[in-house]
Amino acid sequence: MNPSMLMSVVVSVPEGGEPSFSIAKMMAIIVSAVFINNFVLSRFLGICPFLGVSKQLDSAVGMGAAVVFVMVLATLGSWLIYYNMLVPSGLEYLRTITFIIIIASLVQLVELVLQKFSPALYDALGIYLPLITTNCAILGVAVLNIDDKFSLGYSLINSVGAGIGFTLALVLMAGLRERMETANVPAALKGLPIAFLIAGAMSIAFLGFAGLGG
Amino acid sequence: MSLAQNFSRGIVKDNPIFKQVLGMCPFLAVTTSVENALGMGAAATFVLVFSNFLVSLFRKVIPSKVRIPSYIVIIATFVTLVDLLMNAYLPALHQSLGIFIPLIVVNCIILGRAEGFANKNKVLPSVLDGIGMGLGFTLAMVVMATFREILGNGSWLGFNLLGESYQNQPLLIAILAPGAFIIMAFILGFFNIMEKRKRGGVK
Amino acid sequence: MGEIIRVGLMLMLVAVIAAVALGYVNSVTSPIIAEQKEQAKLAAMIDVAGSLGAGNLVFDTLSVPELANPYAGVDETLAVVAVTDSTGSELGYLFVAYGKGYSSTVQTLIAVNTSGTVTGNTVLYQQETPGLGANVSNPAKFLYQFDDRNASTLVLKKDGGGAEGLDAITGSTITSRAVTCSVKAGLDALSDAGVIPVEGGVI
Amino acid sequence: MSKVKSFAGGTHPPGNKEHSSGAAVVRLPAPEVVTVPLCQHLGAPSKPVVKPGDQVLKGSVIGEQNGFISLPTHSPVNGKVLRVENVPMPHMRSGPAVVIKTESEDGGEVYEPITDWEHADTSELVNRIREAGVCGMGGASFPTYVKLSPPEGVTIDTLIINGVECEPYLTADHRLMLERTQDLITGMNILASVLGVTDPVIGIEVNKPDAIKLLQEKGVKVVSLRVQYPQGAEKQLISAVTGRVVPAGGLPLNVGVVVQNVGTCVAVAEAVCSGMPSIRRITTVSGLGVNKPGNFDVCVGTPVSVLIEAAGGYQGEVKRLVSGGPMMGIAMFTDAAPVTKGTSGILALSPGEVRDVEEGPCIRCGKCVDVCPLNLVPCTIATASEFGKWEDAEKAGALNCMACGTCSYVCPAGRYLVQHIKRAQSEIRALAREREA
Amino acid sequence: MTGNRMFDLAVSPHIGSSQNTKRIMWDVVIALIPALVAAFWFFGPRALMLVAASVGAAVLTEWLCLKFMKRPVNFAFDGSAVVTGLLLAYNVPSGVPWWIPVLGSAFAIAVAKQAFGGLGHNIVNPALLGRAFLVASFPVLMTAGWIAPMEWKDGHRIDVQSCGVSTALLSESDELDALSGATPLNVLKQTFSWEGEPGRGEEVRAMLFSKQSLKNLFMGRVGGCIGETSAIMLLLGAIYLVLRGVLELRLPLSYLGSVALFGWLFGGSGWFNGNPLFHLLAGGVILGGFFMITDMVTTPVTKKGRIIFGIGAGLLTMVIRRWGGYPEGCSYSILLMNLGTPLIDRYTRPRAFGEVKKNG
Ligand SMILES: Cc1cc2nc3c(=O)[nH]c(=O)nc-3n(C[C@H](O)[C@H](O)[C@H](O)COP(=O)(O)O)c2cc1C
Ligand SMILES: Cc1cc2nc3c(=O)[nH]c(=O)nc-3n(C[C@H](O)[C@H](O)[C@H](O)COP(=O)(O)O)c2cc1C
Ligand SMILES: Cc1cc2nc3c(=O)[nH]c(=O)nc-3n(C[C@H](O)[C@H](O)[C@H](O)COP(=O)(O)O)c2cc1C
Ligand SMILES: Cc1cc2nc3c(=O)[nH]c(=O)nc-3n(C[C@H](O)[C@H](O)[C@H](O)CO)c2cc1C
Ligand code: SF4
Ligand code: SF4
Ligand code: SF4
Ligand code: SF4
Ligand code: FES
Repeated sequence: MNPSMLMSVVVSVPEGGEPSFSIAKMMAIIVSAVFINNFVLSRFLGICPFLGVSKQLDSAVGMGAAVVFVMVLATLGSWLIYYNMLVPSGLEYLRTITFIIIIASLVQLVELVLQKFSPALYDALGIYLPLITTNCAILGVAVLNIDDKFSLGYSLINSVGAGIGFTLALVLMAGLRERMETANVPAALKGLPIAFLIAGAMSIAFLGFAGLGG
Repeated sequence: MSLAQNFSRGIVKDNPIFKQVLGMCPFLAVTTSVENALGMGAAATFVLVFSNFLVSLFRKVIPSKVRIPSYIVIIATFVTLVDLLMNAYLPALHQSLGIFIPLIVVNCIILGRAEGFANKNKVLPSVLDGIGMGLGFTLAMVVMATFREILGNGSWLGFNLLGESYQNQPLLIAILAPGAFIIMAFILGFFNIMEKRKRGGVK
Repeated sequence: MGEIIRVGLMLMLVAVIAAVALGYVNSVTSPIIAEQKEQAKLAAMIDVAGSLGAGNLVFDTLSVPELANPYAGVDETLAVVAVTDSTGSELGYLFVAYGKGYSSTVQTLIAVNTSGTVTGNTVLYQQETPGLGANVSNPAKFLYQFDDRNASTLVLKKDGGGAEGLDAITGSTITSRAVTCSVKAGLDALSDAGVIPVEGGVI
Repeated sequence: MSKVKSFAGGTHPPGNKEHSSGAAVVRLPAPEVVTVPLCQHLGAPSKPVVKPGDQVLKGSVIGEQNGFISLPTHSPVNGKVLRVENVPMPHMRSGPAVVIKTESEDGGEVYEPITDWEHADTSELVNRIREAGVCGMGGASFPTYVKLSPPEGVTIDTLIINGVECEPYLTADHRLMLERTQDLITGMNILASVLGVTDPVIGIEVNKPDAIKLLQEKGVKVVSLRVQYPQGAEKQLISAVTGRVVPAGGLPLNVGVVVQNVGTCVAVAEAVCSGMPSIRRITTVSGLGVNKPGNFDVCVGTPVSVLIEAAGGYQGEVKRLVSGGPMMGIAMFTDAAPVTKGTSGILALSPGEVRDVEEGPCIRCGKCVDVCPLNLVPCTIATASEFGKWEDAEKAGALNCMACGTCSYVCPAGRYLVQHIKRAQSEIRALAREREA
Repeated sequence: MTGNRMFDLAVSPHIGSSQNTKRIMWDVVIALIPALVAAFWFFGPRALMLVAASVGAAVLTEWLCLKFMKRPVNFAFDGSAVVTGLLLAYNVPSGVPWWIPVLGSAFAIAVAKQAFGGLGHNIVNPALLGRAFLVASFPVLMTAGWIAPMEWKDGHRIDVQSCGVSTALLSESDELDALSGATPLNVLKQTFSWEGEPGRGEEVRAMLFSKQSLKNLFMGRVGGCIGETSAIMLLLGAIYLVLRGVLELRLPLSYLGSVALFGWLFGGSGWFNGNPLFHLLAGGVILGGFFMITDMVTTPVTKKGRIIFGIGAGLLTMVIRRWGGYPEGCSYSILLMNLGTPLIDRYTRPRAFGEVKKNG
C-alpha cells in the first residue's frame, strides 16, 4: 500500500463543512473567541486598532461595531468563495490574495451602501471603515475559519464571537486608558508603554478564563 | 538622502517597531523564540524588498486610482510565495508562525513603505529602504524574542543558557501572551528614557 | 467610462500576472509540501512501528467490521493499520488515539503488539499549555510509562491506579488523563473486536 | 415631638457646641474705631456717600445701594469719618470700608417704625427691609428684599426659617432663638405676610432641644431635624422639611419656597418695628484657642481682635483663625479684619482641632461620593481638575457643587476636594465666557 | 492688645475626620493578623517565613521604585505596601519556595502599582495581579504546592484529616500524599470530571458539603493558600475593620451574596444542588470578599457600582469554579471586574441632586 494513502487512513483529515450543528459546540466557539482566545489579548490580532482607537470610549464603541459588521461580511464572502470557487478548481493557494481582495472590496462596498442608504450609520462608522482594511483581525478570522475547518454556520458564529471579543477588549481598554489620563504615571512610561502595560494586565486577567468549558 | 541613509534609517532611527510602533501583531505573536523571530523577520523582509522593488519599478505605469489595490495584490503575491516556499522547505517554522504568514499582507509596515516610499522613489533606494526596514523589523523581533526566550525558556535560539534547573521552572509568562505586552511596555519605556536623555544632552 | 475600463484592465493585468506567477510556484512547491507532510508522519509511523519488530515492515489497513469507534465524541474515527514483517507474519497494529485534553485534542500514535501490549508511542499533535500539558510531547515526562502496559494497567495513580498506576504530568492531570483514557479506549475497542486478546500478557 | 426629618447624604462632625452654647449673649459696646465694610452683602458694594471729616449719626446711610442686587450700608455709631479706604476683609481680599471714630452709641437716626405692620402695604415692608440694609445672616448674605420680591408668576407657598446651625462650634443662632424669641417670631410673621404664606415653619436640629421646646410653647410650627451636616444648606433643608427637590442650578423659588435664617428674622423685626437698620449681629467666638468662648452682640465694623479680647484673649498656640464655621468658614490671616453682617462666628483653633494632613493621592475609597449631599462624585471632579481636564470636570457636574466641604471632611487622603472643585468651577466659567466672547 | 496677629491661610473645611490613609492601611494589617495566627497553627513556622519574605520584598520594592522615580520615599511606609505583601503571601500555597512570594510581591509593587503611578492610580489589584503572574509563570508550584494542614500538640505537629473527605473515595491509592493534600475545591473540581461515573461524584460532593467538612472549612483545617483557609479568623479581622469604619459593606455583601446564590444555583453538578455555605467558606472567598474586593483603589467609587462589581465578581467566581480551568475563581474574578471599574463608575454616576433627566 502506498504510504500516502495509508496516512490518510490513520490520520483522518476532517472535511470542510461539518454536517452536524450543535448548540454546545456553538457556545464553545463563542466562549473561546470572546474570552479564552480573545483575539486581541491572547491571539494578538488587531493590535493596531486596539492601541490606536482606544483612547476614547465613544470611538472604541464605534470601531467595535464596525469590526463586528465587517468581520461577519468578510467571513461570509471569503468562506463562500473559498469552498465554492477556490477548492473546486484546486486554487487553495490563492486564499490569501483572494481574501484580501474580498475584504478590501467589501469595505469599499459597505462604505458606499451605508453612505447611500443609511447616512446616520455611515456617520457613526464611516471613519473607522478605511482603517479596517488593514486590520489583521478581519483577515485573521477569515483565515482561521478555514484553518479550523469550520462550517459556514460555525464560521459566522466564530466571526461574531471574534468581533465581540475585540470590542470587549477595546471598550475595557478605553475605560482604563481614560483613567490613566489622570494618573501619576512615571514619565518614562507615559503614552504607549502604559497602554501596553494595561494590555498586559488585561491579558493576565483573561487567563482566568483559561480552560472554560474544557 | 544618501543611499546609505536609505538603508540604515529603518534599522535604528526609524525602526518600524520601536519608533513607529507598526506591525505589532506578528511582533507580539511570534517572538516567543528567536528562531521564530528570525523566520518571521526574513519572511517580512523578503516581501518588503520585492514589493518595494516592483512598486518602484511600475510606479509610473500604475494609475493612481488603483494604486492601493495593485499594491495589495503585489504584496499578497509575495506573501503567498513566501507561504508556499516556507511550507515546502521549512515546514516546522511554517507551522509555528502559522496564521501570521498570510497576515503579512496586512502588515502596515509593508503597505506603508510601498505607499510612503517606493511609490515616490527610484528602484535602488526603494530596495535599500526595503532591506533597511526589513532588517530593522527583524532586529526588533530578535531583541524582543531574546528577552522572551531567555526568560521564558532559559534558552537563546534553542541553546540552553540558564541550565536544566531553570528550564524546569522558567518564568513561563514571558512566552505567554501577557509577557509580550509587559516586556514591550518596558522596552518602549527604555526608549523613552533614552530619547529624553538624548534631548537633554543636546540642550 | 473608458477610464474605468483602462484602470480595470490594469488591475486585472496585475492580478493575472500574480496568479500566473503563483500558479507556477505552487506547481513546484505543492508536491514538495505534500511529500513533506507525508514524510514527517511516515517517519513517525516507521519509528513507532519499529518497536514491533526489525526489518522491512509492511503496512496495510485493517478492516474489521465490528470495530467500534471510541472517538466519536471528538469527531474522529479509529483507524487501524496492521503491521506485518516481510515474511507475512503479523507483528501488531498502529492506531491514533484522540483525547480531549486541556486546550486541544491530543493525537497519540500507538503501536500495540498482537498480544495487546503497547510497544511504542509518540504524540502527533497537541496544543496544550507550554510548560504544563505540552510536556506530554516530551516522552521522558509521561509517555515513557506506557511501554509494556496493556489496557488494564493504563490508569493514572490518581484515578485509582494505585501504586502501579501512571504518574500524571505535574499540574497536568487533564492532559495526562486524556492521553491515557484515549489509548485505553482504543485498546479496548481492538480487544472487543477480537483483534487483540482481552487480557494482554504483562511482562 | 414630631418625627425627626433629614436629607440624604452628609456627615456628622463633632459638634463642639458645648464650648459656647451655655453662654448668654453679651452685648459689647462699640470700639473706639469701627471699620464698616461697604460690601457686606452679596452683590455690588454700596457707593460711599461720606468723606473723611464728615460727622455721621448712628443708623445713617454711609453707602448707598448700587444696583438691584445691592444694599445700603449704615453707620453703627455716632462719630467722625476718618478714612474711606481699602481694608483687609475676613477673606484675604481687601475691600472698601468707611473708618469711623466712635463718639457715642446713643439714639441715632432711625426709620419710622411700622408698628401696624399687619396692615401695612407689602411694598412698604419690602422697601423698609431694603432701606434698612437687611441681608441674609445665615450664609451668603444675599439681600433679603430680593428674595421677598419673587418674579411675576411665581407663587411662594412655603416659608422655612433656618434655625439649623449645622456648622460645628457655632451657637449664635441657638442663643438668638432662646434670647430673642419674640423678635424672631415677629420677623417670621412679617416675612410670612409679605410672601403671603400662612403657615411658616422653623427647622431646628435636635441638638437644640431647649430652642425647639421654647418655640413650640410659643405656638411656632417647628420641624425637628436630625443632626447632620449640611442640614442648614438651603436645598437640603427644603428637601428635609418639604421633600421638594430644588432643580440643579435652580432657586428655592422654583419650588415655591423661601428660606430665611433666624438672625435675618430678628433683623427684619427690628427694621420694621423699631426702624433700626441692620448694624449689629450676634457672633460666636469659640475654639480651644480662646480663653472664654461665648456669644457676643457686636456692631458691624468691630475688629475681630476686640471680640477675641472679649472672649478672654488667645490661649495657647492658635493654629488658625476662622471667620464662620469650621466647615465653610474662611481662614483669616489677620485679626484686624472687621465683623460684617455675615460673620456668624470667629474661631481660634488650636493645632489639635485643625486637621493638618498632607494631601495624598485619592485612594478612591468612595467616602466623598457617599456623603456628597448633591450626589456628585467629588473625587472624579477633583482629579479631573488637578490634571486640568476642565471639560471632564464639567461633565461630572463640577458646577453643581455648593462647596459645603463635606467631601473634604471625610476624605482620608486629605484631598483638597473643595479647592480643586472650585478651581474647576472658575476655569469652566472662564472658558464659557471665552466661548461667548 | 492682640491686634494684627497674623495667621496661616488654608482652604475650608478646617476640620477633618480622624480617618487617614495610613491609619486605614495599618488597620487592615491588624485585621489580617488573626489569619496569620491560623496560618502558623495549621501550616507551621514556614508560613510565617513566607509571609515575612513577601512583606519585606513588597516594602523594599516600593522603596526602590520611589527612589528610582525620584518620588518621596516616605510613601513606602504608608502601610499599603505591607498590605499588598501580606495579601500576596496569603494567596500562595504554603508549600512554595521562599522566592515565589518575593518575586510575586516585587511584581505586584513594581509593575502592577508603581508603574501605573503608585498608590491610588493602579487599575488592578496589585496583590492579585502578582498572584496571577505567579500562576501563569509557575503553574506547577502554584497549583500543587499544598501542604496538608497540621495541628500543634505537645510541641509537635500532627496531621489533621484534611477536608472531611474519605481519601479512599478520591483514589484507590492508600492515602492522599500529605504534601499534595488537595484543597476542597480541587476535590470538587475533580468530581465534575467524573460525570460519566454515576454515583461517585455525588458521594464525594455529599461529603464535601457535610457538616463536618463545613466545620473544618470554618476553622481552617483544610489545605489551601496560606491565609485563606480559616474563615473564622478572617471574619474576626473583618469585624474589626467594620468597627473601625474601614469597610464599606456593599462590596463584601453583594459579592458573598452572589457567590452564595450562584453557588447554590450551579455549584453542584446539576442545577439547584450546590451548597452555598460550602462555596462561601471554601477557597478564597472570605479572604477575597473582605480584604481584596474591598481594595478601594481598584473598585468603583459609586454605591451602585460597588454592588454591580460584587455581583459580577461573584458570578465570575462561580463560573470559573464550575466550568473553568482553575478550581478557584476568586482572584481572577476580582481582577476581571477590576478591568471594568472605570466603565462601571462611568455608567453608575449618580444623578446630581435636582438634576433632571434630559429629554425625559
Ligand atoms: C492557564 C492554564 C493552563 C493549563 N493548562 C493545562 C494543561 O495544558 N494540561 C492540564 O492537564 N492542565 C492544565 N491546567 C490545569 C488544570 O486546570 C487543572 O488544574 C489540572 O489539570 C489539575 O490539577 P493537577 O494536575 O495538579 O492535579 C491549566 C490551568 C491553567 C489555569
Ligand atoms: C444671582 C442670584 C439670584 C438670586 N435670586 C433670588 C430670587 O430671585 N429669589 C430668591 O428667593 N432668592 C434668590 N437668590 C438667593 C438664593 O436662593 C439663596 O438664598 C442665596 O444664594 C443664599 O443662599 P445660601 O446662603 O444657602 O448660600 C438668588 C441668588 C443668586 C446668587
Ligand atoms: C453648606 C451650607 C450650610 C449652611 N448652613 C446653614 C445653617 O446652619 N443655618 C443657616 O441659617 N443657614 C445656613 N446656610 C445658608 C442657607 O443655605 C441659606 O442661605 C440661608 O438659610 C438663607 O437664609 P438667609 O438668606 O436669611 O441667610 C448654609 C449654607 C450652606 C451652603
Ligand atoms: C480594605 C483594603 C483592602 C485592600 N486590599 C488590597 C488587595 O487586595 N491587594 C493589594 O495589593 N492591596 C490592597 N490594599 C492596599 C492598597 O489599597 C493597595 O496597595 C493599592 O491598590 C495600591 O494602590 C487594601 C487596602 C484596604 C484598605
Ligand atoms: S494603518 Fe496599520 S499601523 Fe496604522 S493604525 Fe492602522 S493597523 Fe495600525
Ligand atoms: S496591521 Fe493588523 S495584523 Fe498587522 S500589526 Fe497591525 S493590527 Fe496586527
Ligand atoms: S463640597 Fe461640593 S462636592 Fe463636596 S460634598 Fe459639598 S457639594 Fe458635594
Ligand atoms: S474620600 Fe478622598 S480618598 Fe476617598 S474617594 Fe474621595 S477623594 Fe478619594
Ligand atoms: S470624589 Fe474622590 S476626589 Fe472627588
